[in-house]
Amino acid sequence: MNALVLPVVLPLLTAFLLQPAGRLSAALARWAGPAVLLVCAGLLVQIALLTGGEPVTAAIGGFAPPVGIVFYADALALLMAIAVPVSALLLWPRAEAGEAGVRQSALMLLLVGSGTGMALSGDLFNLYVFYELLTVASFGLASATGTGRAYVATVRYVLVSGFGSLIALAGIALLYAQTGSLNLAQLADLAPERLANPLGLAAFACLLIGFGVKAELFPVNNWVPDLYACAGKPISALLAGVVSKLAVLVLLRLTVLVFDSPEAREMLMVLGLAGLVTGELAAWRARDLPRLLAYSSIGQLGLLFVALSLPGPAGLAAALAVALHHLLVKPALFMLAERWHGSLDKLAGAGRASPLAAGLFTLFALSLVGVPPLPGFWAKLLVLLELARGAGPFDLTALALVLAVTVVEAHYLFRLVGILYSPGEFRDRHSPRALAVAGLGGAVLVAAMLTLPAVSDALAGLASQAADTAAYRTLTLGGGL
Amino acid sequence: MTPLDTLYLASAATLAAMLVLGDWRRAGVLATLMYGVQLALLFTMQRTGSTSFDLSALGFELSWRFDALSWFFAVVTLGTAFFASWYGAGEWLRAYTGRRRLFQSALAANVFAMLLLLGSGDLLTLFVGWEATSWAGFLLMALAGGLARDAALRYLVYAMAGAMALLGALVVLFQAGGSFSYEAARATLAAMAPGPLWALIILFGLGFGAKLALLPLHLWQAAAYSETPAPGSVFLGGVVGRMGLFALALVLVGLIGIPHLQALAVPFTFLTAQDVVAWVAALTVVLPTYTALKQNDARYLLAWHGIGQGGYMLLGLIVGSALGSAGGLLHVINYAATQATLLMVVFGVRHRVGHTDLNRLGGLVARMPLSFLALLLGIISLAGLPPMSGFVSKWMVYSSLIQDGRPFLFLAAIVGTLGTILSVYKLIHNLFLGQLRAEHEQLNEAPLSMLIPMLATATLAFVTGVAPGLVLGWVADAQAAIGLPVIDYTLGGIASPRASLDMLWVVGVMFAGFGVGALLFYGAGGKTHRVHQLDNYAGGHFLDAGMRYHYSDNFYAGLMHLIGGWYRGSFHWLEGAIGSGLSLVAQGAGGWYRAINPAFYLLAASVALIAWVAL
Amino acid sequence: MDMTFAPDPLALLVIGALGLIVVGAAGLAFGRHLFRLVLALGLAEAGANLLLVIAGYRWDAVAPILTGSAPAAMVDPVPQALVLTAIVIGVGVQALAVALLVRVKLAYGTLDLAELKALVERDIRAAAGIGEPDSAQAPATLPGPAGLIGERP
Amino acid sequence: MNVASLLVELVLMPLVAFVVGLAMVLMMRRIAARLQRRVGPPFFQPLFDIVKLYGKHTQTSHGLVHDLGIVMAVGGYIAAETMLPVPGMTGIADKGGLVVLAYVMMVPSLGLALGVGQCANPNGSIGISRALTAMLAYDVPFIIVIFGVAFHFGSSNLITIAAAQQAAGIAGWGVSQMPLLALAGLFALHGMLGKQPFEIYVAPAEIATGPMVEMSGKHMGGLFVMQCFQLYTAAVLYVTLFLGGGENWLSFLAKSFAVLAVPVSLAYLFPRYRTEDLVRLMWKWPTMIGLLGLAFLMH
Repeated sequence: MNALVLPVVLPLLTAFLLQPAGRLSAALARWAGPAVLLVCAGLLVQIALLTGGEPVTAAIGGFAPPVGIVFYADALALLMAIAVPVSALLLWPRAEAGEAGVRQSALMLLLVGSGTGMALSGDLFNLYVFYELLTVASFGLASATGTGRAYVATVRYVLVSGFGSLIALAGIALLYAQTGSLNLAQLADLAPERLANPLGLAAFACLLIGFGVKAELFPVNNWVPDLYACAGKPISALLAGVVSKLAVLVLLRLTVLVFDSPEAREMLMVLGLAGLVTGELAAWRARDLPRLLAYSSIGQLGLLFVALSLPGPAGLAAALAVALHHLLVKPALFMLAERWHGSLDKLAGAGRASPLAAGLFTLFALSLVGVPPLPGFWAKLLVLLELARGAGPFDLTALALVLAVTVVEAHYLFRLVGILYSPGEFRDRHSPRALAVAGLGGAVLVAAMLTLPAVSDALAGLASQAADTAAYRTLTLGGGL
Repeated sequence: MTPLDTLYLASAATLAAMLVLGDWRRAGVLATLMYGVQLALLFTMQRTGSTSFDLSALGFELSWRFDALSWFFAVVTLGTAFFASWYGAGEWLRAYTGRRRLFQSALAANVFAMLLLLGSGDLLTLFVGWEATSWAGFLLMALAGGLARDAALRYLVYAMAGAMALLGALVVLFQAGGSFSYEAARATLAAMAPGPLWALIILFGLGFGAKLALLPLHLWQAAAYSETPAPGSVFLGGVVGRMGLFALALVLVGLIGIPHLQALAVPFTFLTAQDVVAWVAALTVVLPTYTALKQNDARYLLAWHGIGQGGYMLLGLIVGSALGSAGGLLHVINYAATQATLLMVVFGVRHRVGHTDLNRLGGLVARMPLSFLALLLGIISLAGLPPMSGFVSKWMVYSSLIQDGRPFLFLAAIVGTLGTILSVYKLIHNLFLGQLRAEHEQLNEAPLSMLIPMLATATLAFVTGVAPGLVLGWVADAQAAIGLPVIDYTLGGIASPRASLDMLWVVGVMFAGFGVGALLFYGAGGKTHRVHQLDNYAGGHFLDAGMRYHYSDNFYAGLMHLIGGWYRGSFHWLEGAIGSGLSLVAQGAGGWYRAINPAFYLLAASVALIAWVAL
Repeated sequence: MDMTFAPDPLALLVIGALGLIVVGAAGLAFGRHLFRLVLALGLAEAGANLLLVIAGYRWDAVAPILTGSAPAAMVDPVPQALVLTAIVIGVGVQALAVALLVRVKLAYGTLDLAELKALVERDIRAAAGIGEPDSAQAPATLPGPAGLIGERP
Repeated sequence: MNVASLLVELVLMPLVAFVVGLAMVLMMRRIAARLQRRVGPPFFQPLFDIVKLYGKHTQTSHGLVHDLGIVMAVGGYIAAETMLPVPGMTGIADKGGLVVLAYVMMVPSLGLALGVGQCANPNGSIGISRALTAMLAYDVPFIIVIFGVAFHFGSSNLITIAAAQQAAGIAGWGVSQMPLLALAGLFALHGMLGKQPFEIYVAPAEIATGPMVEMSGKHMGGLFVMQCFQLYTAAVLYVTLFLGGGENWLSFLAKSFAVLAVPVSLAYLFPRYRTEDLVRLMWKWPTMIGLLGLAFLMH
């Protein structure tokens, strides 16, 4: 199944060819990117249809694993891989004339290629490389607005993620020293005997911190608020929405396959809780919408890590539910923040100026808070049920914190809803594209609510497949199709 | 299709109709009719139970059904909605400047959500209904904007805190019993160790208590209810808080059971869980009632009383005897009629005058005599004096406390009633008695569309006072539904050797007494000469209309001189302290993200740690 | 570890690599000048790369070059390949960082982190139309429940 | 009991109460006079007062509520009398009981308060404010007493309470069984009557400040009638609760008059209490005594 490689290679290739192509024809440079993304998305969908959700692998260059690099595509990986080009298409930067536009398109393609690679790759070092590539692309995109504060925010982002990468590299080194392999499947084989020691845990901590930078994991998330406040909103949406989920996917694979120990889970939960509490509380005090959303995103991802720390397929299902919900809601909210960027108090009257946007915001807010029967509620319920199943003092503390923080979340979100609907002077309206993206998010949300039984079945399938380490190992090490 | 399905369909249809037709001039009339239809459907339904649809989501079964307890609360809900909607259907709606469609839809959504809550057939459905009710309530409270929005937001904080406590309790219960069904929960709770059971009781108490506005979760209610547009306020004040009582009855009494509560001791004391709940209820009776005494806005005064009256209901219910629990439940329906009447009158005054400031009104009795009559009946009922229905339910609560041998709770209950008498007199005096302001001299009686419902609910409160047996049957069925001892009742009240009450005779004799009194007054002696309302002297001086001599502000100056110092605002202080504490932590959290490079400090520490582990 | 000091070269190298990372991290934590931070990052990266090389190194082996003769014990080639990649990535990121520093210097005229922080904060606030942050001494304006209305006086 | 005899009782009981109440008023005034070295009014003076007030030429009414207040005040007490068992007659005492009676007794106060409020005289309103405050004061010990008695006899039915005492003789009387509660009850009863030294809220001596400020003619007459009932009700209630109720009319009346006469004679020696002082007093001594009595009773 070497078609699996195309969605990674095509965008990368196009990215490098775009600069020369731009010299030839402006239209070509402008439309090549979206076209390639469409093709990639189509390819991935076709693969998904062909395999029917069954996992497949592809060994790159014909080298069989564990020596060669391997791609592993189960339903979850494919879903994430599809999400990357689709999100990028929806959030494609507004066309700028000339060099800058071409550069941005190239960076977007780079981001998509490496992102898809991250979703599919089954080799840790390969993941690391894609991760770095994606990071570099996101640096360029984040600073694309060209304002001084965007540069400063990006520098901060560069420093944090640079440091994160080297910690991850150190973790990889530790891992390699212990096992002599970086293939996830082989690591999974070796983990019980070689990694069930403090050194293994240290390696996990390093990897957690390294990949946690993108996943907005506490404590390496303090680049988030400034960057989201300064970067263009589509870029923020992309980073908060799909890119953070890719990093989460890596961590998910690592916890499920390699570091399936209580200590590792505990570490994940503590960091997740710290992010949840600090993020939501900071959002409570935020005074402008982009930063409010940034903080709230940190909080949501904290919840995601708490969910990720829960053992078993049920815990995995909870984590996936939270992740997919966030993937859907956060970009839509960031698109709404595109025009609602000022002080919160100045948004009074926005509800009258653009009723659709305000209605969508309210819908997303309700779902984020977790009001039944919206999907956000069911996601939260799954997490809470799994926490209650653990029933240790640690789990119950986490349970209490998650619940308490929800109250704070409801307060700041609905304080804002109240402001939106109160009479005021705010007259800015949204661009049709922002509204369309947000509307699409809302429509999917409502559709998921209406087809809840089907969605929940699909979710359970995804989770059980992702939790099935035996299948991963046999399939990957047993050679490709 | 079961009768309950039909009812839900009718309720959903009302909501849909209001969403579509809410801006229509006659939308209020339509809504009233549709609530009437729902009420009629409810009455055609079997009281002891009906089932409705089931759903399945994520492997959880959600089911809806009615039992006698649901039916009882549904009657109160729909009845209040019917009268509140009628009240707002005519002239009030024409004068309403807000968004009509939104308002009508919010009211319909509230009713629908509450019916869903009442019909919940398992704990998960209960939570779904609970959240739906909370958010529908938030919508209704917030839609007026301004002050109402702030009050609603405050409500939201309390409601969400309550809902989250509830959710926590539910997931813990689910993991202990493996199911959300009532039967499983009952079995799990019966077998549970005291520690976890206490935790669950506290969580449930917080969850449901927030809506019932039990102390110390009561601060939100007065403002939130008062600032809502008139029919909404009537509806909220009359019935919404009672959903908390419904849920408490369902869980504390129905699932855990009074005997279990009695057996559950507070460690290191001689108190039991039942005592704790009863004392929370008793404090909820006393403290808010005396806060009401200090209010200067008629709506706030009534809303604060609403909090206190909720305490009576819980107090009666938790006593657990046939008499007490019947009294508590009966008070739900009596109080709904009473509070609806009172709020309708007060909002009627607001409709005519434009405000409800107790210091800027007075002497309206001659201008709005029928409103006065309705208010009079209402305050007699609220204060719990015969012959109104409020007396009957309170009498049952008092008697059960005597029989149970609980002197301090009894004292608290009666001190609450005395405070109510004081403050309702202030209400009627400052509104309707005393000096008529010159600017109100040409005031008209409230419009007919508002008068009829207020007189109707007042009549209901009177009739159920004279013949409580008319509704005690519902109460008895509701008692049976949650496993309480069932009250033995007659048409006139209670016949028992320990405490009997026959309101037919009591009221009959009272009215005979009034008749004789009237005969004595009007039939004998010289002819009275009626002076004009503004023809007044005091201390030998003629008081002209330009002089403000209405004794209204700080009405109980003497009492306040004595107890004024006891109003310390401790609950406000507590709320503020929690808010500030959280704010401080939040500032710290925000500081973490705003600081220059704190992540590196932490990371440097973690690298050192990893290095140490590795070596 | 036993307490007698027998200089195990591998342990020394590991300590050295970790030491580089720690020194770099300390630089990142305490530095105030952006360029110094970038340098510290480079230092720490060198440490991480060294760690990776050590992970596959064997003292008694030859370089992993296939010469056709019978393969002697070879050094594990994979880490070395990885390190090459990592170094390339590191250089790229550092170049990008320095390029960004130039832009920052052009925009704000300084590379001092504290000053930049204040300038950026002011900038964001100005763009959003928000006033100065609340003083901790003024809880009345806080957006929490503390600032909400009470019952009417 | 058949309906006819019940109806006769319902008519007779208020009538008897009125006549006895007139005599009680007379007695109180005579006692006051004797203590002040005066002769005191003649036997029929209370009746003459009422007739005079009714017959006055100038009858000023401030409106319907003003009149209805008086009607409620009188009517409420008429109803209350039928719930108080007297020798040979029980009326509807078995259909109400102690708690009902206590609340029916508040209806006249409410009527009076409404009537005064309608007069639009600020001094009248101040009087009501004081009266209600006083009610809050004396009702606290009063309800402690009610609770104690009802708990002790296991019923709030006055007939049962009286019968239980009569069956057990003097040793079984409330006053022997619960002396502390009886003492507290006496305090509360006296506060309820609004006589010296607790008469500030009635303010009979200062026409211009108090509930009576706008009352004249028939209104005043009605209140006079109410006062007769009030004295009777309070005395008989106390007798029923603590002094064995009425075995026969002779002992019943003797006990009732004594209940009023003894404390009134003592109370005249004290100066008048201000409202706040009244509250303070009532919440301190009688309440503490009552609670102590309850503690003894329940353990």
